[in-house]
Amino acid sequence: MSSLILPAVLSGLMMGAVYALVALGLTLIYGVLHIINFAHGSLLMLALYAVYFLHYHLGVDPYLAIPIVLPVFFALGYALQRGLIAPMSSGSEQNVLLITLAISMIVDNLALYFWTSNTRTADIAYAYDTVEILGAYLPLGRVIAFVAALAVAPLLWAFMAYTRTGSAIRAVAIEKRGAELVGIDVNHTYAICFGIGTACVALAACLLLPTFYVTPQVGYTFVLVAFTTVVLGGMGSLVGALIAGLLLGVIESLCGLFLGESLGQIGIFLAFILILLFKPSGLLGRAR
Amino acid sequence: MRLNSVGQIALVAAAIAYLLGVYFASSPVWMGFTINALIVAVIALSWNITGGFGGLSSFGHAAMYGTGAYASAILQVKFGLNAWIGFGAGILAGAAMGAFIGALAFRYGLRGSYFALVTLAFAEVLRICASSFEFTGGGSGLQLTLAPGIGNLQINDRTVVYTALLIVVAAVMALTALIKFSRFGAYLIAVRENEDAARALGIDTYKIKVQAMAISGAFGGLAGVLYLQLWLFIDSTVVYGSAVSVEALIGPIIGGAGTVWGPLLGTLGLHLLGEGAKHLLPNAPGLNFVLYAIVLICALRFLPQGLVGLAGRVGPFKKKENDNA
Amino acid sequence: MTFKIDRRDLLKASGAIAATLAAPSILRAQAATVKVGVIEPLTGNLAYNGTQSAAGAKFAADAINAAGGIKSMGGAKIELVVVDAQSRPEAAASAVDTLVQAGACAFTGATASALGLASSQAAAKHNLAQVFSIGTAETIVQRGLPNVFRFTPGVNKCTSVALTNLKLLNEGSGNSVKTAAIVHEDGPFGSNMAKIMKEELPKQGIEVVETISHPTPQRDFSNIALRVKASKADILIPSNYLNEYTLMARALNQQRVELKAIYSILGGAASNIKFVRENQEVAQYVMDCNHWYDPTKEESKALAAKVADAKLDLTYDIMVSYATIQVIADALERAASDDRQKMIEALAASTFDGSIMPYGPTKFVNGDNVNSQPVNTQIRGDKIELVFPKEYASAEAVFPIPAKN
Amino acid sequence: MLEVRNLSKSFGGLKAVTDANLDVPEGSIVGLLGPNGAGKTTCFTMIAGFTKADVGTVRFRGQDITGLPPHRICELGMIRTFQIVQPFAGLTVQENIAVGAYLHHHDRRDAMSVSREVGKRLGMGAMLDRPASSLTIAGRKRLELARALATGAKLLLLDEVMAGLIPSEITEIVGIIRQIRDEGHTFLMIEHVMQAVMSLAETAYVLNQGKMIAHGPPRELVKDPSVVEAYLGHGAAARLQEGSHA
Amino acid sequence: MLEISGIRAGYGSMSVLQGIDMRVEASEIVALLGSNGVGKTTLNNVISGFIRPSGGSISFKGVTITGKKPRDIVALGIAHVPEGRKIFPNLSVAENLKLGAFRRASSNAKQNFERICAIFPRLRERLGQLAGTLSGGEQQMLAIGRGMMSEPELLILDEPSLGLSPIMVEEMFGLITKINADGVAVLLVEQNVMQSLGVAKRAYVIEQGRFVMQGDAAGLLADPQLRQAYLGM
Repeated sequence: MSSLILPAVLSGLMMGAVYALVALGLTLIYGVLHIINFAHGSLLMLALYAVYFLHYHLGVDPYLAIPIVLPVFFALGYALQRGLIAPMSSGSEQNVLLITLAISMIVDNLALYFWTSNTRTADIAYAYDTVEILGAYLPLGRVIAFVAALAVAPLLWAFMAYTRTGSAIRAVAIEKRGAELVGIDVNHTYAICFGIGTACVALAACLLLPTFYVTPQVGYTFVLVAFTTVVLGGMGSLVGALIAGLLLGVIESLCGLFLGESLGQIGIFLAFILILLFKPSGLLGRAR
Repeated sequence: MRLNSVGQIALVAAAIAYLLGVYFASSPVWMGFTINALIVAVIALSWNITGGFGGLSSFGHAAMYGTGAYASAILQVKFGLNAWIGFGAGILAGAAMGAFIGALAFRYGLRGSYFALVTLAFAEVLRICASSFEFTGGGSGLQLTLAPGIGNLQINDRTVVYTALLIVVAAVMALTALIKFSRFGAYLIAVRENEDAARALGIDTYKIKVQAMAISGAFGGLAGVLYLQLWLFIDSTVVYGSAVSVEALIGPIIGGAGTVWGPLLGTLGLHLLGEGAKHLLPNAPGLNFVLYAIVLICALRFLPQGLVGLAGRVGPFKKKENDNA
Repeated sequence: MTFKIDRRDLLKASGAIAATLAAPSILRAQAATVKVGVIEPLTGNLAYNGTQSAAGAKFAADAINAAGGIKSMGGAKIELVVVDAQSRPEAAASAVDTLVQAGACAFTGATASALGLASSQAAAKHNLAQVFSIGTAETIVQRGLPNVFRFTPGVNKCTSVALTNLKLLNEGSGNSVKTAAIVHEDGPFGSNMAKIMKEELPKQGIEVVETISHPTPQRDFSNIALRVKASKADILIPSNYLNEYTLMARALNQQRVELKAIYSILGGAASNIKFVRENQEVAQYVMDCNHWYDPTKEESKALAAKVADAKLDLTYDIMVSYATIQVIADALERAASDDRQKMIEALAASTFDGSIMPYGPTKFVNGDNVNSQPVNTQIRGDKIELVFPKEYASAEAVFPIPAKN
Repeated sequence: MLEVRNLSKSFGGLKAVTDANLDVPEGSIVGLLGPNGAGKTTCFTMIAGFTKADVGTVRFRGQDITGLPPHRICELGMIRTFQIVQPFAGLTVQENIAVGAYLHHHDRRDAMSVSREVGKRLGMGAMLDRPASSLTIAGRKRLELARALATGAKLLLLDEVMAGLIPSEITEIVGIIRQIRDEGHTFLMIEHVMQAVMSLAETAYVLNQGKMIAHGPPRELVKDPSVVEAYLGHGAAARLQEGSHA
Repeated sequence: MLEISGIRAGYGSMSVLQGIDMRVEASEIVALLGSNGVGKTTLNNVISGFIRPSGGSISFKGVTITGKKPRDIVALGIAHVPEGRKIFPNLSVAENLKLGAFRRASSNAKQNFERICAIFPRLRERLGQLAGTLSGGEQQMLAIGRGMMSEPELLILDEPSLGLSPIMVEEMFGLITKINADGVAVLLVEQNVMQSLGVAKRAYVIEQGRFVMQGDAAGLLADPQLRQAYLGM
C-alpha cells in the first residue's frame, strides 16, 4: 500500500485541480453575490454538452472549444443573473437559492428531454494517453487540467487585482453601499461576476470532457465537492479555492486508499464540517 | 391558528374540502398522491419550526428525516423490535440528530447561508455513512418484512392509511400552533426577528435554537418513520438525499413560512402543480419538472409571503381585541 | 349542503383530469384495446436504463399488435400505459395507482430493485400483476406476494451461473487464473455480488486478493486501478454501472494494468454496445454474465434492426423488457380477459417459451421463473458475442486474454 | 445598585472605552452623556454582557456579573434597550411585550395579562393588538420600554430613548420614565440630547473619546467647559461665554 | 448650484423629512446641524439618490436629479462621503482612491490622484496598505479622498469628525477648508457645531425633519437658541 501513496497523492492533485476549476466560478459568485448557486452543477453539465457537441458535430477539439464556449457561457451567466435571478428574487437570499434550484431543475430536465440520459464520451485520440511523473502514470487530460488550474487561478486573481472591473467586483463584494457611492453599477457588476463564474465552469468543462463523460446528471458529481472547496478555501478567495481544491483531491485520494473509496468520501465532508465549525472563514478567507 | 382574512379562510376551507373530498373521489391516484403529499407536509412542518419561526433556513432536513427512518428500520430489521417501538425511537432519533446539529452549528454562531451549508453537509455525510456501513444495510438499504397488521404498523387499507396520516398532520399542525402561541414560540420568533434584542430580554438564544432544532428534528424523524412504514424500504438516497431537504423547505416557503397552515398548503399546492404538470405534458417525462420550476420561480417573485400571505390580502378582517382563536 | 357541492366539484375535477389522461387512448380505441402498464424511471439517476426499458416494451407491443394483437380477445391491441417512476420508490408506488385508474391488466418494470419492491407492494393491494423485467434483489420474490412474477434471473442465479461458467473457462485454460480482484459499486447489486464472490471464488481455487468498493458516482479510478495493479490479480471482477465502468476501463489502461481476464457479472458496460464502440481498445475480450437475448431467433434479429432504426443502443434493458411484454401478452392470450385476477392466474400457470430470451418454458415458482438463466457475452471487435451457454453461442470464448506482443 | 469599575475595551487599535467608572444608586435616574462616538453604547454592551470587557468589573446589587451572558443578567433584573428599536415584526404589540413578560411568567395567559397591564401603563392600551411593525418611532420606543419593563427588571439601561422624537413625545416619555421610577425602578440612560437628561437625571456622567471626563448634576455639567467643548468643539466654551454676555 | 425644494421623505410609513428647502452655491461650505435622528443623513441620502423622496425636487446645476440613480448623480459631480465612511477595507488605499474615479475614467485621473495625495500626505504614505488597517482618522481621510477622486463640484460630508481625536478633528477641518479652497462646494453635516460654523459660510439647523434656523454661520453662532438646541440650557 505504501508504494501507492505517491501515485495516490499525484492523482489526487490532478483530480483536485478539476475541483478547483469548478470551484473557482462558484467561489467568485459566492464571495461577491453572497448567494449559494445551486445551478452551478447544471451549468457545468450544460457546458460539457456544449463541448461534447462541438466535438461530435463539428470536430472541434475540446481544448480548442475554449474560445467559443467561454464567451457564450459568460453571456449566459450574465443574462441569468441580470434577467432572471436578480429581478425574480426580490433581494431575498432564500429566494436566490430557490431560483438557482429551479434553474437547475429546468436545465437538467431540458437536457434529459433533448439529449436523453445516454452517457456520452468524446472519442478523442489522446483520451488514453498518459504522462509519466515520478514513476506514476497520469492521464494526459488531467495533467493539462492541472496545469490550466494552476494558471487560471492566478490569472483570475490578477484580473481581480489589477483591472478596473476586478476592483469594482471586489468593492461590491465587501461594501455595496460604498461601491454605489463611487458610482459603480452594482447590478451590472453582479451580473458580470455571475458571467465570469459561469465562464469558469465552461472552462472546467473544456478541460474535463477529454477525461470524463457527460450525462444530464453529471453536474451533481462535482457540485457538492465544489461547495466544499469554496468554503474550505474561504468564501470568495480564488487562490484559496485552488489550494482547497488540490487539498481536497489529495484528502479524497488518500482517504479512498486507506478507508476504501466509499468511506473515503466522508473525508471531504468531515473536512467541510470541521472548517465550517472551527474556522468558518476558511483557509484564506477573511473573518466576517 | 388564527385566520385574518376572507382569503385565508377560503384557502384553508379549500384545502380541507380537498382533503375530505379525497375520501369520496374513489380514485386511487388522488388518494395515493395525497398520501405522498401528506408525508411531505410533515417534513415541511418540521422545516417550518426552524426555518419559518426561527428564521434558520436549513438545507439539510433530510438529516433528521433519514435518521428517524434509519433508526426505526435498524431497530426493526437488525434487532427485531416492534414497529411501534421503532416509531417512537425514530422520532427520538430525529430529535437527537436535530439537537446535535443545532448544538454544533449554533455553538459557533452559524447563520444564514453558512447554516444552510452546514446542514447540507451533515445530510451528505449521513447519506455517505448510511451507504457505507453494514448495519445500515449499505447501499442495499433496509427492507422491512412485509407483515400487514396494526401491530406492525403496516396498514393495507389505503383509506385507513390516509385517515391516519390526516390525523398525524393535524396533530403536528396543532403542536405547531401550540408552539406558535407559547412562550417558546414567542422566544423563537424573537430570535428570528432580532437576536440581540431577544438576548437582552433574558432569552438564552442558544438554548432556544437548539430546542427548536430538536423539535424540528422530532417532526422530521416522524416524517421519516411514516415514509418507512408506508413503503417498508429505505436507502441512503431515498431518505438522506437532497431531494428530501428541498421538499422540506419549498412547501413552507411557497405556502407561507412561519404560519401554521403554510407548510401544508404549500406542499399540497406544489404537489397539485406537479401532478397538473405531469398531465399537461404526459408524454414528455422531465418537461413537467420544467413547468413546475417555472411556476416556482413566479411564485417566489409574486408571492413574497407565500399562499397564506397572498390570501391574507384578500378581504382582511378588521382587528378586534381578543381574537386569539 | 355546501359539502355536496364540494364533492361534486371535486369529482368533476378529477374526472376532467382523468379524461385528459385517457384522451389519447380514447382516440385509438376503435378496435378493442387492452392496457398493459410500464413503470420505469424515465427521469432521475436511473433514467437511462428506464428509458431503454420503456423503449423495449414499446417495440414488443408494436410487434404483437402488428401480428394481430391478442387473438383470444378478438385481436385486441396492446396499449401501453407508461408511467415515470422518477427513480424514487414512492413515485414508483404511486405510479401503480395511475395504472389501476387507467385500467391496466398487468405491468412490467422497474429497472432497480428498490423501485420494483415499492411498486409490487403497492400493486399487491390492487391485485395487479407485476412482471419484473429487471429486479435482481432476491427479496423481491421472498415476500410471498401473489402478484409478483420475475421473468429474469435474480442475483443468486446470475452469480452461480457466472461462477460455474468461470470454472469451466478456467479449467479449459488449464487453471491459468489463480487470483482475483473485485471492484464493485457500493449499492445493493454490487455489494451483494462481491459478498457472494468472496465466498465462492476460493472454492474454485481462485484467491480473492483485493476487494474495492466505490460509490456511484466515483470521479476518479486511478487509485482503484493502482490497487488492482498492486494486487497482481489475474482476473478482475467488476460490478458497476456504465459511467464508472467507462472511467475504470480507461484508468486500467492508463495505469497499464495487465490482466488475464475481465469478467463482470451484470456489468453495466460490458453489455453496452456504445461502450464497446467508444472504448474498443480497452473493451476487447471483456466478458460479462448478464441478461441477453437469443441472437439466433428471427424475432431477436428483427428487434435488433428496429432498435438500430430508432438510433438506440441495443442493451439488455431493451431485450428483457421486450420479453416481459411477450410474457404478459401470452398470459392475456390464455386468460382471454383483462381481469387483474385472471391475469395473475394466467401468469402463474405460464409455460411460455416463445420469448426472445434463451430460456426454457416459463415456470414461476413463488413468482420466480426457475427456467431463466443469464448468459455469458464477450466483446470481440465491435460486437458483443454470446459465448455461453453453447446452444445459443454465436462465438467461441477466448480465455484468458491473448498476451499482447 | 450598579457599580462599574475600570471598564476598558478596545477594538483593534481603537480604544473605545478607557477606564470607565460609574455608580447607579437604587431608585435614581442616572444619565450617561457624550457626543456621538464617545463610547456610550460600548459601555452599555459591556455592562449588559453583550461584549466582554478587556479589563474591569461590573457589580449589580452587590453581585459580580462581569462576563455573564445577557440572558443571565436579565434574569437578575437588569436590562438594556437598543438605540435602533426593532420590534419583533411577526408579533403584535401585546405579544412583543409578552416576550419580555415570559421571563418570569411561563404561562401564555399570565404573560399576556402582564403584558396587557404593562402596555396600558405605558399608554399603549389602544394599540395592543396592532402588528408591532405598524408602530411609529415614538410607539416603538414605548414598546421597547414596555418590553424591558415586562421582564420585571429593576434596573433599566436605556439607549437614546428620546432620539428622533418630537418635543411633545419627549415630554410624554419623560413623564412615563418618571412614573416608572416612582414605581421603584432605577434607570441608567444614554442620551445625546442633554435637554431630556436635564429634566430627568439627578446625576450624569459625561463620556468623551472613551473616557469619563466629568460627572455630577446635569445642570452643572452643562456649564463645565470640558463638557461644552466635548459637545460643541474646541473653543466653544469661550465663545459661549462671550455669547451669553452679549 | 444645488437647489432643494419641498423635499419629503421617509422609510415605509415613517416620515422623516417634512418639506425641506435649501440651496448650496458653488464653492461655498454649508453646514447642516442638528441632533441625532432628526433627518440629516436621510437628507444626504435623498440628495445622492439612495432614497427616493415622496415629494419635492432637487436640481443640480439646473438638472433635476430627483429619481436619478446614485451612479448617475456621482457622474454629474456630487460626491457623498457617508457616515461610517463605507470604504473598501479589503482593498488597498490606492485601489480605494482609484475606484473613486470609477465614473470618470478620464485622462486627468492621474493628475487628480496626485492632487489628492498632496492634500492628504498621510494617504500617500500608506498607498499600498489595506484600507481596513488604517486608523479612524486616516479612514475618514481616505473616504474623503475617494470622494474627491470623482472630481466633484459638491462634496457631501456626513459627520467627518465622528470618533476622531481632538487633534484629528482640527486636522480634518483644516482639510475641509483646503478642499473648499480648490473651488469645491461642501455640504457639511456635523455635530461639532463650533468648528462647523467656523468653516461654513451658511448653516441650516434641522429639527424633526424641518429647518428651525438658517442663515449666516457667524450669526447662528451668536444665537442663544442654538445653545438651547444642543445643550438644553
